[in-house]
This record gives sequence, structure tokens and C-alpha cells, in this order.
Amino acid sequence: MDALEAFRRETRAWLDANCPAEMRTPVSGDDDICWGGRNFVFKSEAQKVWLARMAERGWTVPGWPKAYGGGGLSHEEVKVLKEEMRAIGARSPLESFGIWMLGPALLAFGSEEQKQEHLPRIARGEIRWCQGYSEPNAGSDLASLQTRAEDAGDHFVVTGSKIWTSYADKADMIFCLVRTDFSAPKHLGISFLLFDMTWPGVSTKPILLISGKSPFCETFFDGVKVPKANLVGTLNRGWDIAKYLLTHEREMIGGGGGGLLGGRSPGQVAAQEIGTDGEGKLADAFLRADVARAEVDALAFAATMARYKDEAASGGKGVGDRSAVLKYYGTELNKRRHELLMRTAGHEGLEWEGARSNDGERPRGWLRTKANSIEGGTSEVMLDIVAKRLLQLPNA
Amino acid sequence: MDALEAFRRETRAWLDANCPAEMRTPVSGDDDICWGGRNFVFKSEAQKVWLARMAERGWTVPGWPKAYGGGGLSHEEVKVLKEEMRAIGARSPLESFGIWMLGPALLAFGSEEQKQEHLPRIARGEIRWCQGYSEPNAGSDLASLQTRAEDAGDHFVVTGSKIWTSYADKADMIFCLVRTDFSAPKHLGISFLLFDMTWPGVSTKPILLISGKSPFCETFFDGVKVPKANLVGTLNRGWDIAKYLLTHEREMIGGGGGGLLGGRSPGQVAAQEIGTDGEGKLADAFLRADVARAEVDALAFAATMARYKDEAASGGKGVGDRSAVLKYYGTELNKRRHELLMRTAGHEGLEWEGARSNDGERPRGWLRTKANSIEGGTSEVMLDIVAKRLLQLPNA
Amino acid sequence: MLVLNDDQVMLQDAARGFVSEKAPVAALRKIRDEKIADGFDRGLWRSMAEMGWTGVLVPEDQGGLGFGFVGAGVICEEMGRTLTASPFLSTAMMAATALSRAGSPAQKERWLPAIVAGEAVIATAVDEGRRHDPAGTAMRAERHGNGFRLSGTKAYVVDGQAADAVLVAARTAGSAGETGGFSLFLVETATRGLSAERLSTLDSRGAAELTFDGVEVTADAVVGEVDDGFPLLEIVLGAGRAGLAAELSGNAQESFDRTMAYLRERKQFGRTIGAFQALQHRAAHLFCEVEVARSAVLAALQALDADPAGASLAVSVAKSKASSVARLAAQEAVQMHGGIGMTDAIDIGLFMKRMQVASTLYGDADFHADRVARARGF
Amino acid sequence: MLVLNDDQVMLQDAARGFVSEKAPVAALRKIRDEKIADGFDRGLWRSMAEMGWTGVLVPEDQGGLGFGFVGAGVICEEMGRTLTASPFLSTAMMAATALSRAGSPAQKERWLPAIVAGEAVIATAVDEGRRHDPAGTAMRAERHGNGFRLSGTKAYVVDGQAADAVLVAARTAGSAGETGGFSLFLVETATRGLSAERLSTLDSRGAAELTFDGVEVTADAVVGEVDDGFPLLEIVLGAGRAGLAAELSGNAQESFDRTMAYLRERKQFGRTIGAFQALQHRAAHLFCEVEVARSAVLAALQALDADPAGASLAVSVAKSKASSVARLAAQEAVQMHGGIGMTDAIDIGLFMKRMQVASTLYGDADFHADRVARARGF
Repeated sequence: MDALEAFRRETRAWLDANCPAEMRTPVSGDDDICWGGRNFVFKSEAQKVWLARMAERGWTVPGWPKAYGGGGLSHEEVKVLKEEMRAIGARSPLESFGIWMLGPALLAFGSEEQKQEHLPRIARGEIRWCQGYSEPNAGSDLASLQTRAEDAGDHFVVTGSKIWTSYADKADMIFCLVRTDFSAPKHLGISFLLFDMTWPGVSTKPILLISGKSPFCETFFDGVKVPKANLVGTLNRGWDIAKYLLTHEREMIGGGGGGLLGGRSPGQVAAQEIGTDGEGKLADAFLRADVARAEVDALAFAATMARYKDEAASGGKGVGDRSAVLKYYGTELNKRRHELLMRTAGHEGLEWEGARSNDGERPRGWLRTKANSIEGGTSEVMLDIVAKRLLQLPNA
Repeated sequence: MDALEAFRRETRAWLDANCPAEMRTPVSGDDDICWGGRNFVFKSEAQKVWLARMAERGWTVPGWPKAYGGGGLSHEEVKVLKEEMRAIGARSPLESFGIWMLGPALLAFGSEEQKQEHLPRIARGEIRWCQGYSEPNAGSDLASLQTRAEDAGDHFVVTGSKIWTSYADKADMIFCLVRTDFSAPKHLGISFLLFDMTWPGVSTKPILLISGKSPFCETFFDGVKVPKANLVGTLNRGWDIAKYLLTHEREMIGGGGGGLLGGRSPGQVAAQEIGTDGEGKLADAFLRADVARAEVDALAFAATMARYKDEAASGGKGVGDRSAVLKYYGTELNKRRHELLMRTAGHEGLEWEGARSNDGERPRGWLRTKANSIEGGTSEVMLDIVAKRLLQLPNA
Repeated sequence: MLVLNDDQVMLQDAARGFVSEKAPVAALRKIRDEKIADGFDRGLWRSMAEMGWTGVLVPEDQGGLGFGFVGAGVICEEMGRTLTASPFLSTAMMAATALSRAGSPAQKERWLPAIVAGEAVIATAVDEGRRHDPAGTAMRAERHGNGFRLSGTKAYVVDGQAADAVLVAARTAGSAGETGGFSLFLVETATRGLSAERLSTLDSRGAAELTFDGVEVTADAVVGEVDDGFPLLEIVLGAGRAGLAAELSGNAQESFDRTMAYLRERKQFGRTIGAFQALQHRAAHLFCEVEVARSAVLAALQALDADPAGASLAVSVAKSKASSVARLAAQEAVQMHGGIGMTDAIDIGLFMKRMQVASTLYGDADFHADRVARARGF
Repeated sequence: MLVLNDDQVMLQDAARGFVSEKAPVAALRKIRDEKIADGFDRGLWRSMAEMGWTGVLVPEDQGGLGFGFVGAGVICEEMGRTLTASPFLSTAMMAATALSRAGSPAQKERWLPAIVAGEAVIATAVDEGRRHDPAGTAMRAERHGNGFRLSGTKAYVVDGQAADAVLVAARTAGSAGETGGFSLFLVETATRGLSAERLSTLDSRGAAELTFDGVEVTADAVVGEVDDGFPLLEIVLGAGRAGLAAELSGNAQESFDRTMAYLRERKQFGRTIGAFQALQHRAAHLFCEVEVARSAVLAALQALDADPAGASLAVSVAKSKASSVARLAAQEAVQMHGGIGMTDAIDIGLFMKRMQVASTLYGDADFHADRVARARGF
């Protein structure tokens, strides 16, 4: 038996002994997710126990070094852990922007002190982070951001506003791009700061979307004092961290396509909701043509995600700029999927509130997907990246 | 009875008495068309008689002034004539680039001498014209043409080459854009010349297309001497004439959509070739969804051609830049129509030669339509025109 | 001539002026945010009556303006531009068409003046499931004494939540799937056994699910022919489809225009985003589509004026094309606006929501493409 | 792992080198212009045999290389890039699959060494009409003494004009539309009553219409099970479909690459046309599609290697996707090349012509989308 197989057995046994039964049931909504943080109210004792047990082994962040609260597992071991968790339907013990975004950034760019201070607390779910990137007037042109951090000796004074800060109203701390040099070319005057959402001058306001309530907020900074020790990386070189995280985010959005393509396909939903004819074919022939083509594309795209991942694994490089392919294609497919679900729903997809429509779950889901091709880099920006970097087409 | 009704009766009677029976049968191919010209060989006595009779009344070019060999008819009278010809299935007595293109250009820009010299000969089918616009290295950027006409006192010396000159190998004369000033901005150094294809230094070579033989030629000028009297309009202002004709041509291509959309729709062809089910629906459900949508678009587009024409007629202005809408949409629809016809044909659409496929009529037709969105201004140029001129979007 | 005549142009100008002053998009937000149960503003509806709009399809000899379908469509298009909520489609178009063509003298006398005066709202109830499927009507109207007894449920009845009466399609013969055996009844909503459940909808206008629990009506409630009501129903639906197509055309034009304004103004990467050629070409393509949809709508409205029973091909072309073009316009509008387009703070999302409702009602793009195919022989 | 292994990468390199040297697009022009009746160059085919390609799907114990479907697909993809004409698909993929899996010892002995040696060409004859429709096979094989008598016509048989033998699907029971009652026969083309009409085709490779006029064969001609040949036919067609999908992927990649090269070089309006953002975005979209088709093809080839009878979903995804992507690539290639792309002087049109043939054969994009839908339950 090789070492990996031994690890698998051990993991299986541990999970079986330690994952509470309640944590093996499917998540039914945002409410069931454990986000952690100072003010987090556990939904159940099981949720709390599960987080504690997993955090103790470092398995909330299994691939991070043990020194920073991680599990110190290899790529293969992480895969095994995920497979074994999936096998028993175990919930993720902890989700957070700290795990997805800030952690990788600190591991790559943070000082030893910063790693020591923040990573273990992320791993244990003690601090909930949010991300301060976008600004109302910057949009796709993120590097044109205007939030300023003035040098005031041992600290910066931060003034400005951010938009699309998910869960800013629930977060404990923010990692934030700010302008520290207004005279430099726009990419060269940006820095990456960490600060506390409870500090004086920080306020937030939720954003109402066309699909209804959202975790997004506007976040305002009015002369927030941030110690210089909270600067990550080099002054004015925050854009390097931003780029690193954008690529990382694209890979997650496009490549974590489980979320995008998960569950039943539109054709399967339509067959169940509309019914099939004597031959088992979806009873609406026009819709069937479109869901069939969407199915082809979804399966071919799933193969592409797998191929890129396998190529990256076997080549020893990340997906790199090809993450733009995944982000573009995956989000456009998901929008199409929801258009097909709306066609399937017909009149029933027009209901917005009320129990029988689960408060308009389908139309709200449809509207929400319209943001998929905007957030995390618009489809237009992805196509620019493909054209310029992958295809080497010339600049205008 | 109003004057128009009187004209209709008179026309009907004249056509009935003068249109030979053979000229009331459908044209079966390019061979049946009367193109006129010095070397034209009439296919039958009836064809010759029909041209002579129509030309005598000026009805080969019914809307042109009588002084130049036209019929001097009003817009409404021309419409009546066409309706009455269509009613008895009368063939067009004469087709030519002289009628479509050069005539309108001379009427708008020519000198009195030029009109007297050329228009009656076009009207009588005595001279066959071809058009010398495109060049191998100019493409969509027509104004960058390089064929040069050097000033040599009383004449120009023309050197260069043209491409896509339809029927250049059969034409008697050419109307041609040439560069007469290399130092001016590219649109301001172009002139419009007329010359004879038999003059020394002119040669032609047919172009083989992906669809097979074509009327297109490459045409070469090697020091052709052209008298200055053959300059139309002002020296170096030939671009104005070119633009006028390009708009005119776009309206014809897009708006003369009879040719593009004529005959049976792809859905009707498919129903006949593939068959229908018990409910009368095309037996291939996927194809049916696509031909149905194409039918909607074709009928909606036909309404658009009619609306633009009616708006132009009632507003007293031409279709103008909106001809780009017609050209773009009509040609893209026609390409789609042929894609659908190929899907309908299946294996039978793969045959290239032989009697039963009529020498690959369907695949050759399909391939030929790929040029629709290139010739007469590419779809990309049309979209640029719509964006810049109709939508007033800013320049980069 | 596929152009508006002088009277129609005047009507268009008047309608545009009226809706932009009295019923801008803010008026719809008010209906939504104040949860006005009718789904429209009754005061606005009375003002529309004063403009004569309620009588646009009522013949002059019956107290209306007799402006015809082109006139009605011009109004719908302008209302589409500002997302004006009103019972114009249900009452002034569909019910007025049914009653003025096939109503008994008593029905006309009772209802047409009330429609013209803006005092009556009449809904049309056809569909019973998630898809538009008139021939699939299963609801029964059993003969009962001299009259009928109606039992069944009607889904998503436009203005059903606010109606004084309902024109309802039911089977006096035949079974679901057949076009024979239809009869139309005009039933006051206060009739015993008829109940309405108000639906909260995507477009904030509401709708109702109507339940007929042994509703008894006399023979006087029949509109048109017993057992042979399908052709009349088709004409009534034709009016509704054409009205929706015109509204969708207006919806598409307006969201397109707002997007072009945004493209000319918004700056990114150091230039106006409207200068990016990739967006220019998509905008130009969309403009062509919007133009083509407009033509199809005008052709359908003229065809209805020429012969309502013979206009079904033109109406289906218009409803299909306008539905798909309005969808493309809404998608491009949100995408080109970027993040701000996703927020409730600007109006673009409201155009998308109403587009979804209007494109679904009385047959979506594919339902009508299927009809076009049938009409064209394949 | 959805990646090529080291052996497969080596094979790909070798194949690319071979076709670019021995069978560039000019070789296809030669076949066309010199009207070579076989539709391929027999010398080239012998060279392929020397490379071992003819035995790529023949097990090692039967004298082949046993490289499997991924190996075969890698070769198809490279041949797709240069439009290499050869009987690789018909003979080395389809016939070799049929015979190595289901051939009798005598059939294997007779044909497999000949296939591996490049000495035999074997076509597969299934379709009888304009559409690919294996279940629709009507051709009869009547029992006749100890053998069978075959009568009927097969349309568009790939390499039928050059074949030594034909694997033909016929009905020993059942009727058109049923999947039961199929038997496959291997018939030498010299057999009395079998005639071939050579078809001149869009891709210059030719094909044949085969007429079986009471062709008598012995029971030894049966490949696999009598009356239950459909599952074997599906596997053979799966090999053909996957091979065509791989070829179409190569076709799309090459016409894409050539178009990108043109975009980087051609100047219009004072700049390289590849700098126009509208073209950049279309190119980028197309690149994504080409990437997605490549993945689907590799997944299908791996699925065939894992279990040929269970690969039909993956194969249909690949054939559908590769067919539609190659079409888009050809359309964009011609359009982006402009006028020159329409001329026979450059090769782009040849890619479009072959795309049409390869996308049509053994089921077009929609035929396979329909199969995907069925496999997924709708």
C-alpha cells in the first residue's frame, strides 16, 4: 500500500469518527454556510464542533503550511481529503475570502509577521475578511482606482469608497487596494493594505441588485488611520498582488465550475418540468434543440476544465492566462443555462414573491447570473486577455 | 381614370403586343441574360427583338431622361412598368453595370458631353461596362488604392491592377478609380476615369473562386493612355463619385433583396426535400427550429426593406447610411439561408460535379454566398458605418 | 405604405409626451415600492381615458376613436419606453376587440362606454399552465339550465387582480388540444365562485390566478358563438400579441438608447467606452435587430387593421422577433452598463424584468416561430 | 488525466512532421487537379503503413501497434491540419476496429495483415439517403442457401471508390427504424452484382454510391452476430465519428492559426487588422471554442480506449462540438481573409470544403446533439 493510500484510509477513518451527522447533510442555502469571524453565530453545535475539529488538524486550509495553521498536505493529499469528504457528503467546515484570496496573497507576498498574525486566525475561522477592490468609477479599469492613502508618518490616512465588497457589513477586516502615489502611472501607485472594519471612519451600505438583496456593499473610508505595518508587499507595488489575485479568482470562478455547472442540466430540468413524449424526448421541440446544444457545450466545457487542470498538474505550471478562457466560457454558459431555465418555467418564472415560487427563486437566479460575466473581470476584459496574451494580436 | 391608370393600360397593351412569347419564360441561368455590348451574341431572335423594342421606347432605363435614351418616366410610372412586366413574366431586356452603376454616376457627376456620348449607348445595350474599383492590397480600405494615372499633357498614363472586376473579360469599357495625386491624403488624390478595354496595355485574367468559375477577373493596366476628356467630375475628387456609387450599390444589394431572399425559403425547401410528419411539420425537429427562426428573420427583414423604401419615398430622401443596415443584415441572412440549405441536403450537398447534383449547384451556391458579406463592403465596414454614422459612437 | 400616417405621427408625439410626463419609469417604481395592489395607478388610467386611449380600438359609432391597431400599437410602443403600467393591453386592446366585434348589444352597451370612460378593467383568461397554449384549454363550461357552469383554474391572468370582469375561454365541447368546442364568456369578477389570487410578479404589475369553482352564468354571458369561439379568441389574442410586440419594440429601443447614451459618456481605460470597436460592432448589430423588429411590428399592426382574421402570420413574426430582440437588447444593456447595470439604482434591470414578462405572455419567441413555420408550410 | 502521455506526444510530433513533409495541402490540390480517381495517393498510403499508422488500432498480437484511439485521433488531428487524403479513417480506424473485435479467425487472417501492410482498403457502407441514419437502414440480406443475398443501394460510401472490400450493414430481420435485425457483412468489391458509382465530391476525395444487385455471399462473410449487429455497428461508427471529430479539431485549429497569422500581417486603414478590437474579440471567442472542442475530442478518444461500447455520449459530444466549431472557424477564416479568402488561390476554402464533408459524415452537429440529449434523459 503506498503512502497516499494509507493517507486515504486514515482520513476516511478520521472523518467518519469526527464529522457530525448533521454536517453530512446538504447545505440548503447561504444560512447554512460557516463563514466564521468575531460575530459569527453558529447555527448549531455540530457546525461549531466541525469547524473546531477540522481547524485543529489544519484541514480548513489543508494545503497551507502547518506553521501557519494549515494542514501541510501535498496537492495529492488535498485531493484525497476532498474526495473523502465528498464521499460522505461532508460540508465544508469554513468558507471565507481569507481562505480563497487573502491567504494565498499573504503566502506569496506577506512578511513573516503578517503570515504569523493573520493566517492562523483565518484557518481557525476567527477573523472574517472582505475584499476592497472595485470602485464606482473604476469598473473594469480597476487600476484607475481613486481611494487614497496619504502618508502620515507611521500610518496612512485612507479616504475613498469601494463597491462590490461582498459581506462588508459582516466582515471583521478588509484587504484593500489604495492609491499611494497619484503622480505615477496608474499601475505603479497602488498599495495593498489590511485594516479593521471597526476602526473609525469605516462604514458600509448594502447594495440592492436587480435580483433583490445581495451580500454586496458599498464601503466608505473617511480618514481611516492604518498603521504602516499593515502594508502588504512593497509600497506602490500593490498591483502585482492584485494581478496575482485576479488570475487566482478567475481560475476559481471558471474552474470551480462545479458551482456553475452543478446540479441538473437545463435539459434535465425541462424534461422533468415539462415532460417528455412517447420516445422520452422533451415535449417542446424548439426548446429541446437548444437545451441539447447547451448540454453539448456544457459537457465539452467540463472536459476543458478537466484538461486545463490536468495539464497544469502535469506541466507543473498554473492555468495562467488560460484562466480567462475558463472565466469567459463558464460564465457565458451559466447565463445561457439560466435563460433556458426561464424558458422552461414560462409563466411560473414570472413570479417574484410568494411561497410557491420560493420567493421567485428562478427569476432571481436568472437575473443574478447576468453579473457572472461582469464580476471578477468582464467578458470583454477576458476576451482582451485572450486576444492580447494568448493570441498575441497586436495593440491598436 | 387618373393618368397613372391610363399609363398602366397603355403599358399593358404595348407589352402584350411587343414582348415575344419566349421572353415571357423564366431565365434559367446566366446564359439567358442579355448583357449587350459589342461582342454580345444574342441567344435568340426574340432576345434581340425584345431589346430593340424596349430600347426604342427608352424602357431599358425607364427612369432616365429621354434626352439620354431613357424613358423619362416618373418614379410611379417606373413602378407600374415593372409591375406590368412582372405580371406577364417579361424578362429584363438588358442588364449591365452601365445601367446599375455608371449611368447613375454620369447623371450625377458627368459632363453634358459625357452623358450624350455614353448614356444612349448604355440604354441601347451597345456598350458593356465593367467596374474597376478594388485592388489586391486595398480590400476594404478601398481609398488606399494604388493604380496610378500619371499626367502626360493631354492624357493620363494608367498603370496598376484591379481585382474583382466582374466580366472584365467580356466588357467593352471600364469605369475606374485611379490615383492622380500621391501626396494628398488618400481620399483626396483619387479620380474617376473611363476607358476602353481594347486599348493597348489592358489585359484581364479570370479569378477562380472556391465555388468554381466566376465572372470576376483581375485586370492589369500597363501604361494605358487615357485622354483627359475621359475624366468624370473633378480631378482628385473621384472619391465623391465612389462613395455615391458605394451607397447606391449597398442599397441594391441589401434592398434588391428579391435576389437575396427570393424563391422558396429554406424551411419550404427542407419540407419538400426531407418531408413532413403527420401534423405537416418538417420531419427534422432540430432543423425545423432553425429554419423557423430564419423564416421569422427573413420576413421581418423583408418588412424592413419595404419600410425603408416607403420612408425614403415619403420622406423624399434616399435610404442613405441605413443602406448599411440592409447590406449587413441581408447578406448575413443569405449566408444563413445557404447554411440551412446545406444542412437540408446532407450527403447530397457534398457532390461537386455530375448531372444529378447539377454540377454541385447547392454547395457551389453555399460557398458563393460567403462572399456576400465581403463584396460591396464587408460586414465589418457596414457595422462601422452603423456605429459611427447612425449611432454617432465616438472614434477611438 | 409601411410608414405612420400624419394622424399616427401626431398620436405618437402625444403619447410620448404623455408618458414621459405622467408615467416615467419612476411611476413604476412607486407602484412597486408602495405595493399598489392593482399593479397600476387608477388616476393615470383615468387620464389615459381623457386622452381617448381607452377608446382607440372602439369604433367611433360606439363612442371610441377607432384609431385602429396601428394607433394602439404606437401607444404600446411609447408605454414600452417608460414601462408604463396600465390595463391598456387587457382592456383597451383585447377586451375592446372582443366586445366591439362579437359582443351582444347588451354587452356592448354595458361595457364599451365603461371601457372608454376608463371605469372598467376587463382581463382575458386563457392559459392554464406554465406555457401559453390556447388550444390546450381544458376548463369546462357545462350547460346548466339556460346557462353554464364554469369550473377550472386560469394561470397568470394579466390584470386579473384588478378586473371588474373577465373574458374567459372555456370548453363547451371537445377536449384539450382541439380548437373546436371553445366558447368565450364575459364574467363579472364579483360572481359567486370566482376567486382571484394575486401574484407578485417580476415586473411589479401583478397578475392573478383565477379559480372558477362552479361559477354559474346565464347564456347572456357568452361572447360570440358557442362552441366556435376559437377564431374570435385568436383575434383577441392577436390584439394582445401585437400590443406586446409593440411594447417590446419600445422596451428594446429605450434600453438600447440608454445604453448608447452610457457608451458615449462612460470612460474606462482612458477613453469613452463607446470608442471600443468590439462594443461598437455589437451596438451596430443590435441596432439592426431593433430596426428589423420595428418593421415587423408595424407590418403586423397594419395587417391587423387590414384583416384581423388574416393577420396571424404577420403578428407571429412580430411577436417572435420583438421578443427575441428585446431579450438581446436587455442582455446587452446590462452587460454594457457593467456592475451598475446590475443594481436596482438604475432602470436598466426594470426593462429586463418587463421584457421577460412581455416576451413570455401570449407566446414566446419560439411559440410564434413555430406558428410562422406552420403558416409557411413546414 | 486529460493529457497526452509521452508516447502519444511522440506520435503527435512524428505525425506532424510526416504530414507536413509528405502530405501538405498541395498534395490534396494535386489529387484534385490531376483527378486521381482513388481520391488519395497510394504511395502516401504505403508510407503511412511504413510509419505503422495502418496498425494503430490493430492489437499487437495481430500484427498492429495497438496505440488505441487516442493515438489514432492524434494522427487524424494532424491529417486534419494539412487536409491529408487517405483511407486512414475507413480502413485503419473503422474496418480495423470491426475486424479486430468481431472478425472471424479467417477474416482476421485474410484482412488484418493486409490492412497493416497498407495493401487493403476497406470501406464501411451504412447510409442509404441524404441523412446519416443507421437505424433507418432498409437494405435487405435475404437468406439464400447457406449464405445471404444482398440487395439495395448505399449512399456516399467513404473510400468506396477505391475499396477492396466493403463492410456493409444490412437487415436480416426487422425493418427500417428498428435497431434489431442488423447484420454486418464483409464483401469484396469484385463480387458479382456489386457496382460502384464514383462521386465527385466537395473535398476532392471522392466517395461512391454502391449498388448491391442480388450480391451473393456465404455465411463466412458475416462479421459478428447475425441479427444483432447494431452494437458492433455503433462501435465501428464510434471509431469513425471520433476520427472525424479529431480531424475537424485539426481542421479548425489550422484554419484558425492561418487566420491569426493573416490578422497579424494584413494591413488595412493604416494598421494591422489584428489590432481591430472587433476582430480580436471574435478571434478570442473562436479560440475558446477551438479549445473546448479539443477537450471534447480528447475526452472521447480516451473514453473509446476505456470502453468502446460505453463511449457513445463522449463521442457524440465530440462530434457535435467539433463539427460546429470547425464550421465557425471556417466561416470566420473566410470572412477575416476577405476577398482573397474566397479565391482558390489560397487554401482557406479547402478547409471549409473538407469541414463540410467531415461535419456531415456519420452525423452532423445536430444529429449528435440529439443523441446527447437522449443519453442525458431528455
